[in-house]
Amino acid sequence: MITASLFNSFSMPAFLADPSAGHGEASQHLAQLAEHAAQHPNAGPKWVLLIVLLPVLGFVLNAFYAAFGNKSKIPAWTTIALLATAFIATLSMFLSYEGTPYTVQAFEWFNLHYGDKSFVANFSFYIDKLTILWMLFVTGLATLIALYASEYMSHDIGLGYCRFFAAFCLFVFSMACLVMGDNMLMLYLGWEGVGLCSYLLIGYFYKKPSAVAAAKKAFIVNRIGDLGLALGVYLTFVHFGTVQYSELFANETLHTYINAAATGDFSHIPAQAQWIALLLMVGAFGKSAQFPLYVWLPDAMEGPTPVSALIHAATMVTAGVYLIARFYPIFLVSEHALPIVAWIGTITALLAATIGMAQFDIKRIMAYSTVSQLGYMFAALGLLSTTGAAFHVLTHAFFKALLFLACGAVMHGFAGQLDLRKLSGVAWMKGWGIVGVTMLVGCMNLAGLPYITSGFYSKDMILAEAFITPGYRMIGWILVFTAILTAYYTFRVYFRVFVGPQHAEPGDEHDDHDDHAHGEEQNHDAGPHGDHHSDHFHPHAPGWAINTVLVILACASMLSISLAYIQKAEHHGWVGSMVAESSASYHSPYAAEAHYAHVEHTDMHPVAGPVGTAAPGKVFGMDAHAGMILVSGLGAIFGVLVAAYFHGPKGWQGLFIGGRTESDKCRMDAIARRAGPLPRLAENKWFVDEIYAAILVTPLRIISHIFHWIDKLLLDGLVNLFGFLPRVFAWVIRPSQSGVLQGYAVSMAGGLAVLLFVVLVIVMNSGGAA
Amino acid sequence: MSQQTVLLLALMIVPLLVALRIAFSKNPDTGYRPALITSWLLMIPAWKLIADFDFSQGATTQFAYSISWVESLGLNFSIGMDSVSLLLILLSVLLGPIVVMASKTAIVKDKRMYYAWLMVLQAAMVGVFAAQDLLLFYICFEFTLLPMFVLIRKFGSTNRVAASVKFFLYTFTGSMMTLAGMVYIVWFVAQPDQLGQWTLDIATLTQYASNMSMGEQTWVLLAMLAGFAVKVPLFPFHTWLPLAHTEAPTAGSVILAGVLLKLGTYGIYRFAIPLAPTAFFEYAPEIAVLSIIGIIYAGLICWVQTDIKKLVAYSSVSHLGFCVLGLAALNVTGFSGSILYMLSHGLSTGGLFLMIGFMYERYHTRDMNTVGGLASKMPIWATFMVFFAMASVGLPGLNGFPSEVLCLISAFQSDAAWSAAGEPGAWGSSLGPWFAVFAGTGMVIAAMYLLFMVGKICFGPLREPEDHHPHDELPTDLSMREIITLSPLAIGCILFGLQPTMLLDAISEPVNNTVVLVEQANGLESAPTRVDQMIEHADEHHESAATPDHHTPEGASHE
Amino acid sequence: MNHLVQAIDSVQLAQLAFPSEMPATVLAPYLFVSAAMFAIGLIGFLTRKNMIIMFLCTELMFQAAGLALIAFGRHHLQADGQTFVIFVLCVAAAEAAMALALVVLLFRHRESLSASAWKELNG
Amino acid sequence: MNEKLAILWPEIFLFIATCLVMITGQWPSRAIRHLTPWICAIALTVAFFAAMSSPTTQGMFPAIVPYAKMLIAGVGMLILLLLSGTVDRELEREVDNGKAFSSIRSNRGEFYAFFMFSITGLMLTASADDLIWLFLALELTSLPTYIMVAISTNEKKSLEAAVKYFFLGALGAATFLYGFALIYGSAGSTNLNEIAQVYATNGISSIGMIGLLIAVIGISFKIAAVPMHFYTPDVYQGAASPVAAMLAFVPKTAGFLALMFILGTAGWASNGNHLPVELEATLWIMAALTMTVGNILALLQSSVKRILAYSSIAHSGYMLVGLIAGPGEAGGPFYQNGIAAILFYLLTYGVMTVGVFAVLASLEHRNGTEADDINDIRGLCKSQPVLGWTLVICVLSMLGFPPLLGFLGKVGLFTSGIAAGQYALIVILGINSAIAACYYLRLVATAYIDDDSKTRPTIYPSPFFMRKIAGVISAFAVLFLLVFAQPLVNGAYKASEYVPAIAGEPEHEDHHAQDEIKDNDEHASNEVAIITND
Repeated sequence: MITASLFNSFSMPAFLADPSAGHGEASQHLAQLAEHAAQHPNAGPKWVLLIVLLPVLGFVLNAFYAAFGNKSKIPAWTTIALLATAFIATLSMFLSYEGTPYTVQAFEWFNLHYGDKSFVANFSFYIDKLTILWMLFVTGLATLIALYASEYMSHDIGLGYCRFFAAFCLFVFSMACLVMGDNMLMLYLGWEGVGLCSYLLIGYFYKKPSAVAAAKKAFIVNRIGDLGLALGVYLTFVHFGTVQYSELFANETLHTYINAAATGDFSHIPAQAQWIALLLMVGAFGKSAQFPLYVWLPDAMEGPTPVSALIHAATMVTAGVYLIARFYPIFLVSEHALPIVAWIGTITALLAATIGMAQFDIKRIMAYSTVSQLGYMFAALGLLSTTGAAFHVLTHAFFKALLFLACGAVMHGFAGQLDLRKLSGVAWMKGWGIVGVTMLVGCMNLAGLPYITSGFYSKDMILAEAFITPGYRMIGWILVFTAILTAYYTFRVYFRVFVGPQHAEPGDEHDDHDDHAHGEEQNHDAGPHGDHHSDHFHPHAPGWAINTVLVILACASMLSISLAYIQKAEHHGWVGSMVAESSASYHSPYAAEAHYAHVEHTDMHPVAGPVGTAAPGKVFGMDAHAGMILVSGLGAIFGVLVAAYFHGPKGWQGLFIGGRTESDKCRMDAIARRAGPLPRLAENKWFVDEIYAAILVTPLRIISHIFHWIDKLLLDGLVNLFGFLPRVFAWVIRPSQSGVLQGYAVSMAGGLAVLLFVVLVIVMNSGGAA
Repeated sequence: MSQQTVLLLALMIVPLLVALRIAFSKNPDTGYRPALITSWLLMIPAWKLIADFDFSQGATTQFAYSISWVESLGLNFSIGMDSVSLLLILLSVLLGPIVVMASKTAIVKDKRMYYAWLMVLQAAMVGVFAAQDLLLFYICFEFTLLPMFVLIRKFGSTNRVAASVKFFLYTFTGSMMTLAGMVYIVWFVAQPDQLGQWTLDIATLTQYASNMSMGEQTWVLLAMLAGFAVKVPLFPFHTWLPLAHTEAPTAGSVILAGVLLKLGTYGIYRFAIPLAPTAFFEYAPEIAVLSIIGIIYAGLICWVQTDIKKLVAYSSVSHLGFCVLGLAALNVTGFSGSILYMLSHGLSTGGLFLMIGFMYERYHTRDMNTVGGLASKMPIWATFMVFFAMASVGLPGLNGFPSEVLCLISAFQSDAAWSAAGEPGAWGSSLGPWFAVFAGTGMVIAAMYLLFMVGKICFGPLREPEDHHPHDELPTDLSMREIITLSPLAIGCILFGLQPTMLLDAISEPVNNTVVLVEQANGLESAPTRVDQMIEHADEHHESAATPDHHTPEGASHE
Repeated sequence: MNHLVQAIDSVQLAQLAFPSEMPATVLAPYLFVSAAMFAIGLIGFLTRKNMIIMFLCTELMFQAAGLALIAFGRHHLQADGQTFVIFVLCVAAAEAAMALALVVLLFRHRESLSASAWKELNG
Repeated sequence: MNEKLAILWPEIFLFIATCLVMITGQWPSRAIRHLTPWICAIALTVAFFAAMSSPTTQGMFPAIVPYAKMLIAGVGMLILLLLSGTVDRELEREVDNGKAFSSIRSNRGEFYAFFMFSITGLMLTASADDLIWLFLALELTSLPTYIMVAISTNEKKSLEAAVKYFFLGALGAATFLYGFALIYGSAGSTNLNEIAQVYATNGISSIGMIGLLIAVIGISFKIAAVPMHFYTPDVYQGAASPVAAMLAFVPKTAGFLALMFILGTAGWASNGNHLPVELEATLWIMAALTMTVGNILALLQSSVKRILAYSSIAHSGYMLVGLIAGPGEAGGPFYQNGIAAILFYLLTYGVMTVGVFAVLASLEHRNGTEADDINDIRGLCKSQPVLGWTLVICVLSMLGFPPLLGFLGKVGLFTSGIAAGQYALIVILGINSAIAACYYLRLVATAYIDDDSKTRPTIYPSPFFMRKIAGVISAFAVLFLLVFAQPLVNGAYKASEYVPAIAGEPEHEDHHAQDEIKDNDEHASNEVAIITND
């Protein structure tokens, strides 16, 4: 009942009553494409398998390096070379793609036939444009970040280095399986595989209990999501009889449902079909760190920064977005799934932003910003804008990787220092210019400064969608507010760490060098800051590899602005074109209309559903998109200004309006002190972890202990009791063996008397019956 | 007797002979080398058997050999294998050299006794799976108790006496009931209105057993489950297992987890289901509920263990719950998954026990509060540990996943209502999605306790017992011998994870047959399969047996 | 046994001795006496501690059976009962010999005829 | 007459040997004296082969004689091996030291003679077809054993054992004799076949039923069934191990044969393929209690002989299941034939119990007292591998551990019990097997595995090699008969052939008109009234 009423408040508006304008056609087109792939299995070129194979090769080679005690940077170069090749292969896959999806099979995996039914899930890959889009930035970023890591991880050369790159390659492999898999089990394989790599890499510094705990948490929280995903897969199989994409998307039943959903009629779609999306959603929430399963991601920053950049910012965490985009047809036929996705995304975005505002660990701030941005993407998915989501995924991948890598450079250079109160003016330090500039680019993108940043375009697409989709205006306002917060906390970092008076305190890796979890093969003399001592600390400026990667990513972030304009007319940008020919092609009709105003908004059909009183597409009485430029652009600038005022350093020819003269004295402190418990709560992440611990972990642990005792005392006790009973009986009757002759005689006579009496009773009874 | 039959016999007899040879040797400390050589050499006939096995006829008993033993009891020494037996025999044979190698330095006293019994155990395990005669199966089934009893009692750790006795008595008590149930079936089939002949041939019994009334089947099922459920072990009959595992020597634990527990599930698959199909169908939900309780309950108990071996032992209880769940689903997915689980659990949990054994040899403690953070000192060990833990968690790509996913799907899809509604993936037995949901929490719990274990024992700062000093013979990290011991398991884990379809194909025919049998016995609509013919044949046979001409029991021709 | 006697035709032999059948009314008292003897013997065995008396009680029980046998033989007009009794007497005599020997042996060890003096073996 | 003799040849040979033995045992010449056991052995061998060619009889169990007598002779041979050196040990030592032989002090002659008498009695039991015969055979079986117990050792405990055994035995004998009297009274014949005939024709009268019950109860003393079991542990413990082995086999076999014959008169067909309900209920309760009491009391013991005594009680309980199941339908197969199961089980039980007692008999303390405490066998497999393994194998067989001989025996009981529909009893049997496993395992583990105790008393092999041989033969039999079990099972099966009495004409020679009695006396008791079989 509770769930039912909850869902009623989250029910999805039918997106359009006119099938001709919407999904009927798309559905038909998709069905044809999928049908084609289904009828021509394994038709794709085999070299596509290279994309999957090369990372595996990298993994194996790195494992060998580890086994043979390699102590050079060869693992890194191997990895970079292989991943670059994989990227090139992906690129050629992109270029050679002819518009129809195809599958490539590596080998049979699950092949279970019984009667006319079958459960088939092969180790094969489904290539369509969504796949290509994802693989492009996955392999591309992976190559770049591997390059970055070759330098970043150099203090661990030896076993740890090999271990890092082995896991790195394994991650790329898993991600490739996740994105390219042609069935849900392959997706699941990749899904869990990236989870494993995430676990291994978060726990890279395995001597640190916090890292181990964080790794564990990440894996377990993800597993909760995975359970949802798994159940979703099972339900898909049960309901549609297949888990292969090509068959699934060509499934007639599914298209009947889609057509029904297009008219707003969900009553004829069976509950099973609707539940699939709800279950898959749980998986997506876990992997993409959405409320309430987001708690693992901030902790995941215990891993080395390249890992945070690649896995926990750019690629793995977008798997949830990919999942929903990939199964968009299934989400569409679920009445409540997409609204829930939208609202959860929105809530997550806001919640994470509020926490991010109050953190002092810059990597953690970035982590919360990742959660928040993922919230945007989910909101976009919920708002029927897969293009917006995918575009934001792409831009976010670039700028968030950039931000993380810049933060990582700082961390690397300042012996693990991440506290923004203890760093200041880093950009002005010798050798840190590139980091400062690229960080600025990243921050601008994240803040979404209007027109000059790609982050602005992608975020704008989402915000506009929120305002023009009937019933979702509230989401729009929340997201706008969040955008302001985002700008604030982003530039809070920038203003405190990168500009202002130069000051730096080394992190704890400097003081307790041995505690830093290196592999045991670690040659301490070779350590880049092994000769430092706490009395004189010199930051260790990034080398060429880090700088190169930062510059490339900064450029990529800026260049991806252009993606918004390529193919804008047909598909709302290049990303739209990539999404259009995939299962995620169910973009919102409103987006198209709001964007290009092909149709008079007043002519829009009234929307069926519980909401929709507001005229769609109007913000402040103007076109939604134009309005959004105004609102979000101004909001971003406002946020930056606020950050500058509260956190910015003093002066520098009037560029900064802040009053900070020392590393940790800023105007915000005074306000925070007077603001009551709120900043404390936000700093402590609203105590969500503690609440979880109190309501979930602790009770579970108590239950486990109770079970343990039940097992020990009750169950085993019963077994022991039954084992002991014969002895008890024996102990009871043993006195009869008194050794006295007469006693025996009496016992015999008495026993016989009793025996005969019992027999007599039995005979009387049976005789009576007879 | 074909060449392959000789090889199959060799798999049973050679270890016995070697055991005798070891037992009669003068020096009490011999045994390792002959046992090692034998167990490796046994791989040759084993692989030859695979090579010669006709997998397209997987349900047919191949390489069969039968010789009358006690004719009056109908007891034949009748062996042979279908593909399910073949795979389980292979697992047993594969574990042979592994456990021998794992024992080289662990066993320092009375090696003669140890390796002799290990070889006997090897023979008995092959016998269980090869038996085509009900009583022969039972004999081998029981006979495995004795070697294991000796291994635990003699070579176990501190609480070994209690552990060995509990292990023996608990399983023995259960299996006495199993014997009663089995004898009842045989007696039933020997009735003149059934076959009219006393036979212990499993295949023949299977054809008639479903004629038993519901009440009879229920009792028979209960009797058989009394033995098999204890062996599996199914909640709440599992309490012997943690104790036995904890106290057993490493090799004992490996074999216990790897093969002996599978005797229970194999028994359910091979006997309880085909011989009481209606009752099993009726009580499948109850059995499934027990297995799910086991999954969750044992999993949570694992989570609060400090004794690492106990943790893995409880994890076996939890894992085997999936296996039974798959069986209770009574469909192709479930049976396939369950058989896969039998095979794969042996590899991953066996691997975990080996890891623990190797650690125990170096530190002489299993307490995770005393020893931990070993990754920095023993990286290879830790790598394997994480690997096997992940295999055990059910990470896709490794062995745990295919079996687990199939078991869960099978429970999920066995919803009668859905089946009636024509859901394409549904199967009309009496579990349902909720079973999979609750069992699925086992996945999460498995991650919880295994990562808890890995986090404590492998990761974190290095903790060692205070009185720890390096082992005389063993290097700090794994020795080459130990790595070689582990590698087959690790390779097996990956192979099973990536190529389950190889196994699924191999077992598809027997599994299909069993499903059809269950369907027919319960009047379910059965998908047409290639085994229909066989069943028709069975029906004919049955009809002819029902005619008066066949009423004369052949056993009555005495004098 | 019967076969040996058959040669003489036991029924004829018995009929020579007992020309008329013994009616059940006559048989019953014999049986009552026999049952009483048996019961007395049993109760004596259970209650008396002196081993010789205990043995005599078993003798009493033997003779109770003997009495019943004779009565039945007479009742059935057969010699079988009497034959049986003769053998019973022999056995009883043998037992008596053994019993006395045993009792004497025991008395030497314990200087007592009480059966309860011997209870070292127990449990 | 000749026919009778043909059956009795084994007994006759044994009897002749018995007479010889009585003389040679007292012979002053050492060589001739030492010939005594050999004479027994030859007689047993001859009896074995004579039994092999015994013809079938006309009785209820026409084919039982050859199997039963071969069984008795075979196991008797094992026991004979085991008996070596039981008596006259000190005397012989003195003679060796140059003292003159005193036939007064020698027990050898009577000891072996008693043994032979007992075996003869046992064989006579197997060929019994008459109540008188049965009674005499049973007495002949048991009377010598009383003396054998008494003289088996020089310790007081043997006397105590003997007196308990004798007095309670006499009580038992009196009981079944009274039962026999009533049976005779109800049927008017002492011939078992005729009794069966009468019962089949006229039904079993109350007095007959009481007689049967009393007889069964009395005979159950021989098999040590609850509640007639009390003497068993004390007697086994008090007697020397070889004699205890004999007590475990000989009276039990006699008892079961007698029970088969007695119950055979009532027939297993009266109550719809069951015994008459009174008998069945009695036996059922007895079986359940016997197994349970035997097994659970064995758990508490620390004396191996007492453990074996209680296990002997429990095994009687198992075999009672076969007795309840009965021979099944005429000509029915082995699996439903409880009698065949018993006959086979007697063989397996005889072999394995002799094996275990042989191990005990082969061990002694420094002062010559026998090994008895469980600590005496600690680590036996290491110190005395042959004896240790004999013990382990025989004990495992007694446990019913597959695939040893005891297991096959138990399977027979299982199948017959289930075929007879005695499911509850089979479950009890199963549970009891598990309880029994507890103490058997303790024996196995003590001898084989747990040798690390510091409290191990010093124990030495006894100088009598034959005892060891008896043990080894038993162990080998347990192992090898398992492979070649079929001939034995088949033998037991053939021997178990049961010809139920066919109901004749209701008239019977010793029949009285019912009305006559009724008219005569109002005081006529019910017992008497029902003699005449309504």
